[in-house]
Amino acid sequence: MQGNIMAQGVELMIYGMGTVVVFLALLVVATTAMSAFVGRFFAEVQQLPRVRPVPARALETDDPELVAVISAAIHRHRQEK
Amino acid sequence: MQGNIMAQGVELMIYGMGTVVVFLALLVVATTAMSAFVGRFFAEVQQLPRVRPVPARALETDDPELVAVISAAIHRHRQEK
Amino acid sequence: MQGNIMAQGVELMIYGMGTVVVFLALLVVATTAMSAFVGRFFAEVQQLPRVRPVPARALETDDPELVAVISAAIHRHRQEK
Amino acid sequence: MDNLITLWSASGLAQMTFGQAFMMLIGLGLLFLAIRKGFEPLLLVPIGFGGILANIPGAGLAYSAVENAVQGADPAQIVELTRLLGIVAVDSSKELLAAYAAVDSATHLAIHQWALDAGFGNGMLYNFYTVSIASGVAPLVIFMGVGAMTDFGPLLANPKTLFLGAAAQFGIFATVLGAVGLTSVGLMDFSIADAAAIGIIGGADGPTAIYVSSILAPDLLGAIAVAAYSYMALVPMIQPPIMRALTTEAERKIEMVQLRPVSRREKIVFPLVLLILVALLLPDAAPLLGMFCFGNLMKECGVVDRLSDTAQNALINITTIFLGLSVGSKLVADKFLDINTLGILGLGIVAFAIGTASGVLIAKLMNRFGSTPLNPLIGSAGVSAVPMAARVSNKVGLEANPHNFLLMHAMGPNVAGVIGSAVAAGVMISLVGG
Amino acid sequence: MDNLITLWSASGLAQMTFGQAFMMLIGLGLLFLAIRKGFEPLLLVPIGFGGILANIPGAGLAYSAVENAVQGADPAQIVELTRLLGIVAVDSSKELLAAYAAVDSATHLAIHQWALDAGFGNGMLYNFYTVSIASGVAPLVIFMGVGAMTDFGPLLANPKTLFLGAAAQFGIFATVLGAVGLTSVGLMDFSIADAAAIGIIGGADGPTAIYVSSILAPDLLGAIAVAAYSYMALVPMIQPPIMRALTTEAERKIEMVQLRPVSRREKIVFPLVLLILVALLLPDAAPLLGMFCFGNLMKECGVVDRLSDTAQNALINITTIFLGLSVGSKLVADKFLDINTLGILGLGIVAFAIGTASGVLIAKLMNRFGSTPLNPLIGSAGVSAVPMAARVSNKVGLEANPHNFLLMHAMGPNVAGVIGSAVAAGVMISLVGG
Amino acid sequence: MDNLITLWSASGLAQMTFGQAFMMLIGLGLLFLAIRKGFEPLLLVPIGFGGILANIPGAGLAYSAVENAVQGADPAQIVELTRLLGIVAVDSSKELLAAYAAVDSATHLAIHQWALDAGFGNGMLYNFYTVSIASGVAPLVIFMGVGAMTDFGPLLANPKTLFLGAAAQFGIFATVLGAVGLTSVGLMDFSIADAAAIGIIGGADGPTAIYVSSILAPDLLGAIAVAAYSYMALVPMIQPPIMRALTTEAERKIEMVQLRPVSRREKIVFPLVLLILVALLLPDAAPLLGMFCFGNLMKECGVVDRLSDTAQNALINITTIFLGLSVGSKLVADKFLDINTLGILGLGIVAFAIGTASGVLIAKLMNRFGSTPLNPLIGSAGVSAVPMAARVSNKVGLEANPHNFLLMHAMGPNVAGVIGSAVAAGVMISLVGG
Ligand code: NA
Ligand code: NA
Ligand code: NA
Repeated sequence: MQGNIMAQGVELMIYGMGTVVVFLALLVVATTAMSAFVGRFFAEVQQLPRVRPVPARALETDDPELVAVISAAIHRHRQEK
Repeated sequence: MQGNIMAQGVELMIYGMGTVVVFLALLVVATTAMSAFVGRFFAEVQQLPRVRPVPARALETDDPELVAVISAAIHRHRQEK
Repeated sequence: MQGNIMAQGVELMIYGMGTVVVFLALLVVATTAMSAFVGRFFAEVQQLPRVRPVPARALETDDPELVAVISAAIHRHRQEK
Repeated sequence: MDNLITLWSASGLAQMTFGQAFMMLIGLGLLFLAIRKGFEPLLLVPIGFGGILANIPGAGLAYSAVENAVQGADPAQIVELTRLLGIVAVDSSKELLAAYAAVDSATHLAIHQWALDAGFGNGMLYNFYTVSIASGVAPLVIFMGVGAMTDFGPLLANPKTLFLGAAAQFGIFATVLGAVGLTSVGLMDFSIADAAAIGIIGGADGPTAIYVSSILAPDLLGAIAVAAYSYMALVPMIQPPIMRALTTEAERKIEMVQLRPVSRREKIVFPLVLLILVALLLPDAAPLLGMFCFGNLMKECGVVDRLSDTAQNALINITTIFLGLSVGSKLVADKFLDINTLGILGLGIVAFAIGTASGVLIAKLMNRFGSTPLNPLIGSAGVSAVPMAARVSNKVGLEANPHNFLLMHAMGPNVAGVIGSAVAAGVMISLVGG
Repeated sequence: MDNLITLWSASGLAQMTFGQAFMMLIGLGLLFLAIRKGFEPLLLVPIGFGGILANIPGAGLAYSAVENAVQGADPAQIVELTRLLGIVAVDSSKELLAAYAAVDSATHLAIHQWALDAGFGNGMLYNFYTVSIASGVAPLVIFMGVGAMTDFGPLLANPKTLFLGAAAQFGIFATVLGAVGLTSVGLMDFSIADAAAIGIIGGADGPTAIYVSSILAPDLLGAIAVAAYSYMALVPMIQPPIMRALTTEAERKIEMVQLRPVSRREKIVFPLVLLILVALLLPDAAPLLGMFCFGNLMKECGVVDRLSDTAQNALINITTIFLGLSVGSKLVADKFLDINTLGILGLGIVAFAIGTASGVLIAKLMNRFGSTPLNPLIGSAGVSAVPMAARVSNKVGLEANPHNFLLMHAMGPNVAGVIGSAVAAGVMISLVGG
Repeated sequence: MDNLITLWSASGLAQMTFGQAFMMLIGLGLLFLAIRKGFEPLLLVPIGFGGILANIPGAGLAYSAVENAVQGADPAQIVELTRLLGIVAVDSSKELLAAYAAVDSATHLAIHQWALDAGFGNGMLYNFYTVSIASGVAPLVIFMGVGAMTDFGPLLANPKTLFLGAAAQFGIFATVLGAVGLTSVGLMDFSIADAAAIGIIGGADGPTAIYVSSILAPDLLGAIAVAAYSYMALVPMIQPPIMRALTTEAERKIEMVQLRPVSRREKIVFPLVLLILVALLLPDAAPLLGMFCFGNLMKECGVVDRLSDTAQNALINITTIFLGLSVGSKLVADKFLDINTLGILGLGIVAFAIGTASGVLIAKLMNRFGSTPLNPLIGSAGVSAVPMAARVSNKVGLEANPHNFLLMHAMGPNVAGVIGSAVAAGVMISLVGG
C-alpha cells in the first residue's frame, strides 16, 4: 500500500507534467499561428491610440438632454470646419 | 387540442392587450392628476439647482476633525460678512 | 408565571448591565496598558504624514511598462542628486 | 497507460458531439457580433462566452448534478436511479431526465442526493443559473438598476405618450398568436406558456424577457434572451423602413411643442403612483415593476445617492456578469439545437416589427384626433429598447426635417414601453403561469 | 370571461384587506419621513418601500412558499397538509401556520416540498430576508463597514469615556424591565427573548438591533428596526431636553482638555485588543464585534485599502439595499398590526431617554470624582446613534459656551456606545437565546 | 447565580484549550507579517483575522451545525444521533464526526436537521466557507478578476516563453512525489489527493491552490493557502540565491531583443484560443481557465469596460474579503494543529525552490539551443507569483548588468506560469479527483 501510493505519485508526475508540457506546446503553436493569421489578414494600423467602440446601446437610459447638446455641438463643429 | 391552444392564444391576446391598455390609461389619469395636485399644492420654485438634503445621519462615522474644521470656517465666513 | 418573567427580567438586567460594565472596565484597563506599551516600546515619530506601505505583491498584474518607466525615472532622479 | 486512457477519454476531443462544436461556433459568433459589431455587448459578451463554456464536452458546466450523473453513472447506479424514480428501465438519458422532471419535490431531493453520493456535482454555470435566474433575483436587480437610470421627466411632461407605450405591446400579443398558430398547424410545438414567453421578446426589454422566460419556459430561455438582445441591437436596422412605410413625409416633419419642465416632486411621487396602481390592479407584475419603481425612487428622492449609485454601477455590473453567463448556460447544445429555436428567432423579429408598426399607427391616430401636434415617428419608440429606439425616432425625424429634435419627445413612449411590457409580463404570468 | 374573473380575482383591489391598506400608508409615511424629513433615509427608504411591497394583496412577496400555499391551496391540498402536520383539521390559516411552526425540521422540509408541488413559491422579499437577515450575514457585513468607517482615535485618547458608553446601555436593560413589566401586568404579551430584543432598541444601533431581533424575536423585527431607526433620527429632538434638565449651566460650560494625539500603531492594535477581550469573555458577541473589529483593522492597517474602500462603499451599499427591503418584509400587516407593536414603539423611546439620562448622570459623577474636567453633555453620546448623538452634545455645549467644541470629546463615548450595545447583545443572546 | 454560571461557562476563558490559544497567536503572527512585513496583505489580513475568529472558544464560528451539536448536545441527543448514524455508542466527538463523514447524503440531511432541532446552527465562518469556497465560486471569481488584470502582450510577443511557464510547474509534481515519499516512509499520512493538493502550492498561485484544495483536500486547505501566500510573499528571498547558483555571470548579463508590438486583435483572440484548447484537451481545467479567459476577454475587447472594471475592483474585493475569512476558518485548532501541517509547510518551500530551479534550467537550455538570446533569469518567473517573480528576475538582472531591464521579458513566463499551474490543476482533478 505504501509502495502503491509512491507508484501513484510517480504516475501523477509523469502524466501531469507531460500534459502541462504538451498543452503549453500546443498553445505555443496555436498562438504563433493565430498571431500570424491575425497579422496577415486582420492587420491593424498599429500604434494608434486604442479606440473604444461605443456600445451600441448601453444598459443605461442616457441623459437625452446631454445627447442633444452634444449632437448639436458636434454638428456646429463640423460646419465650422 | 390544436384548436384549443389557438383559442387560448386569442384569449391571452384579448385579455393581455386589454389589461395593458386599461392599466396605462389609468396611469395616464393618475399621473395627470398627480401632476396637477403636486403643481397646485406643493409647487416648487422651479429651475433652481436641485438641492440634495444632507441625510440626517449618514451611515458613516464622519471625520470629526473635518466637521470641526468646516464648522469653524463657516462660522468665520459668516462673521466676516 | 407572570411574576416569573419579571424575575427573569431583573436577572437579565443585573447580569447584563454587570457584564457590560465589567467588560468595558477591562477594556479601559487593556487599552490604557496597550497605549502605554505601544508608546514606550513602539513609539512612532509622530505627526508625520501616514505612510502607506505598498503591498508587497498586489493582487493585480501591474502594468509592467509603467513599472519600468517609473523605475527608470527614479534611477535618473537619484543619480542627478 | 490507464492514466493515459483516463486523460484521453476525459479530453474534449474524445467526447465532442457535432452539436457542441456547432454551439461553440454560435458562441464565437455572438462574441463577434458583440465585440466587432457592437451588438449589446454588455449582455452578449457574457452570453456568448457562457455559451462556449456550456458546450465544453465532458465538463458538464451547464448541467445539474443529476444531469451529470445520468450521463456519467455506471449501470448499477442507473438501476438505483430507476428504482428511485419508480420506473422500469428506459433506453436513453433523455427518458430518464423526462421521468425525473415528472416526479415530486421529495423524489427530486432523493435523486439529487443519489447523484451526490455517486460523486457528481452541479456544473459551475448551473449553479450561477440557479442562484441568479431560477431564483428570479438577477433580472429584478437589473431592473432596479435600470429604474435608477431612468428619467421619467419626458413621460411626466406628456403622459399621453403612455398610450404609445401601450400600443407597441401589441407586438407581444401578436407574436403569442403567431406562436400558437405555428403550433396549431403543426410546424412547431409550443405550449401556451411557451408562446407567452416567446411573445415577450416583442417587449424589447432584456430583463423582462429573462424574468418571464425563467418562470414560464425555462427551456427556451437561451433562445429568447439571445433573440431579445440581438434584435434590440438591430433596432436601427429593423425600425426605419417600417417607420417610413407607415408615415407620410409631412407627418415625419411635424415639430412637437417644447416639453414643460417637470418638478422634482412629481418625479419623486411618480414611482409611488405607479407602484400603488400595480398593487391595486396587477400584483403579478409587482416584483418587476416594484423593483423598477424602487430604483427610480432611490434616484429621484435625492437622499440615498450612495445606494442609487451602487444600484447603477457595482450592483448592476456584478449581476450582469452572472446573468449573462447563466443565460449562456442555456445555449447548451441538447437544449438549444431544436427546431423550436428557429421558430423563436423568426417570431422574435416579427414581434419587433409589429410592435414598431402598432406604435407608429396609434401615434398617427393620436395626431389626427389630438389637439397638439404629435410626430408619429415617436410611436416606434414605444417598443422600449431604451434608449436605442428613441434615438432611431430622432434620427429618422432629422432626415425629414433637420431642425426637428424628437429625442426628448421619444423618451416618453420609450420608458412607457418598459412599463407596458412589464405589465404585459404580469398579465401573462397571472393567466398562464403556475 | 373566465380570464376576466381570473384577472379580477388576481387583482389587488379584490383582495385588499384593511390592514394591508393601512400598512401601505405606513410605508408611504416612512418614505415621507425619510425623504422629506431626512429620517435615516439610507435605511428608511428601503424599509418603507419594502413595507409597501410586502402588503401588496395577492402578491405574497413577504411570505414563504408554505405561507403562500396555506393561503391559496385548495381543500384537498389542505387535507394533505394536515396529514403531514399530523393534526386534525383546523379552522384557520393561522392555526395551520402555528402547527407548522411547532414541527421539527424534517417535517418543515416535507411541508415545504408539499407547497412547491402545489405550485407555490417563496415571495421575493421572503427570499431577500432569508439570505440577508435570517442567515445573519447582512447586519454583520454592515457592522464590518461601520467598523471600517469608525475612528477610535478620540476613544484611545481618553479611554475613560468607555464608562460613558457602558452607562448609556442602562437604557437597554431598563427597557427589558419595562417590557416584562407590561407583560406581567397583562398589557402586552412578550417573552423574555422578546423583551431582550426590544431592549436593544435602546442601544441606538441599527445593525445590532436587527441582528439581535433576528435571533431572539424575528416576528418583532419589523417594529424593532423601524423604532430603532426612527428614534435615531429623532435624537436631536429627544436628547437635548433631557440633557438640559439633568445638568447645570455651569456643568454645560465645562471646557475639556485637548485630546492627546494617538499614534497609528495604537489604532492598529486596538481592534485586536478588543477582539481578544471578546474572545476571552463573551464569545456570543464574537460575530458582531469580530466583524466590527475586522472592518476597523482593515481601515487602520493601511495595507488593504482596496478592501477597506469596498467594505465602506460597494459592499455596505449593496447590503443596505437588501437589508432594508428585507426589514420591510416584516411590515406585512398580519405580523405588524398587533398591540405589541405599539408597546415596542412606546418602550423604544423610553429606552432612548433612559440611556441618555444614564450617560449624562454617570458623566456628572465622573466629573465630580475625576481629576480632569469632564463635560457631562458628552455622556448622552454614549447611546451610540453615531455620529448624531455626538453632534447633539456639541450643539448643546455650544449653546452654553460658544467656544466649547465638544464634538471630538463626544466621539469617544459615541463609539464606546457601539461597543457597549454589542456587548449587551452578546450577553442577551448568551442568556436568553438558544 | 445560575446566570453567573451560565455567563462564566459561556466565556472564552473557561473553555479555552491550549490549541486554540496557540492558533490565535498564529493568527496574530499572520497579521503581523501582513501588516508590518507586507506579506500578501490582501489575503493574509483576512486569513489571519479569520483564524483568530475561528479559534474563539465556545463561539463555534468555524463549525457546522452538526459539529457544534456534537460538541454541545446532551447525552439524550447524542443517543438519538448514534441511532441516526446507525452505530453503537462511541467514545469521542471525533469518532462521531468520522462516522458522520462516512454516511450518505440523505443521512447527512437527517443529521443536519437533528442538529437544528437540538438548537444548534452553523457558525458564521462556516457559512462563509460554504458559500464562497465549498461552492467553488470565490476562487473562480478571483481568477476572473486576475484575468481582467492580466496583460498577455509580453507572452504574445514571445510565445516560446510559455515553455518556461511549463518548466516551472515541475515544482508542483516534484512536491507531489515528496508528499507521497514522506507518506511511504511513514513520516506523514497523505493520500494521493492530499499530495496533489499540496503540490499545487508550487504553482505559486493563490486562487488555483485554494480551488484545488477545496476539491481534493478540504481539510488541508488552511495550511495550503497559508503556505502558498506566505511563500509568494517570500519569493524575493527564496528565488535569488537559486537563480545565482544556477547561472553564470555571463548568462545573467544577456540582453534580450526588444519585444515586438502586439496588436489589440491578437490580445482579443488569444483568450479564445486558450479557451478552445482547454475545451478540446482538458475539460477539468475549464472552470478555472474559462473564468480567467473570460476576465481577460472582458478587459481586452474594449466594449464592456464597466463589467471589466467591476471584475477588477468591487467584485474581486468583496470576494477577497469573504475568501480570506473563509480560509481563516480552516485554521481552527483541531484541524490545523497536526503533524501534516508541518509537512505541508516544509514541502511548500521545496516546491517553490524546485519550480524556480526548473524554470532557470530550461531557460538555460533554450538559450543554448535557441536562435535568439534568452536570459535564463526570466525562467524563474515561470512559477507565477505575478508580478513579484518577474520583478525578482528584473532585479537580479540589474545587479549583473545595470542596463538590462528584464521586467517585460519576464512577464511572459510569469503569466504563462498562471496558465501552466491551472493546467496542472486540471490534470490533477481529472486523475485523482472524484
Ligand atoms: Na417594451
Ligand atoms: Na449603543
Ligand atoms: Na504557476
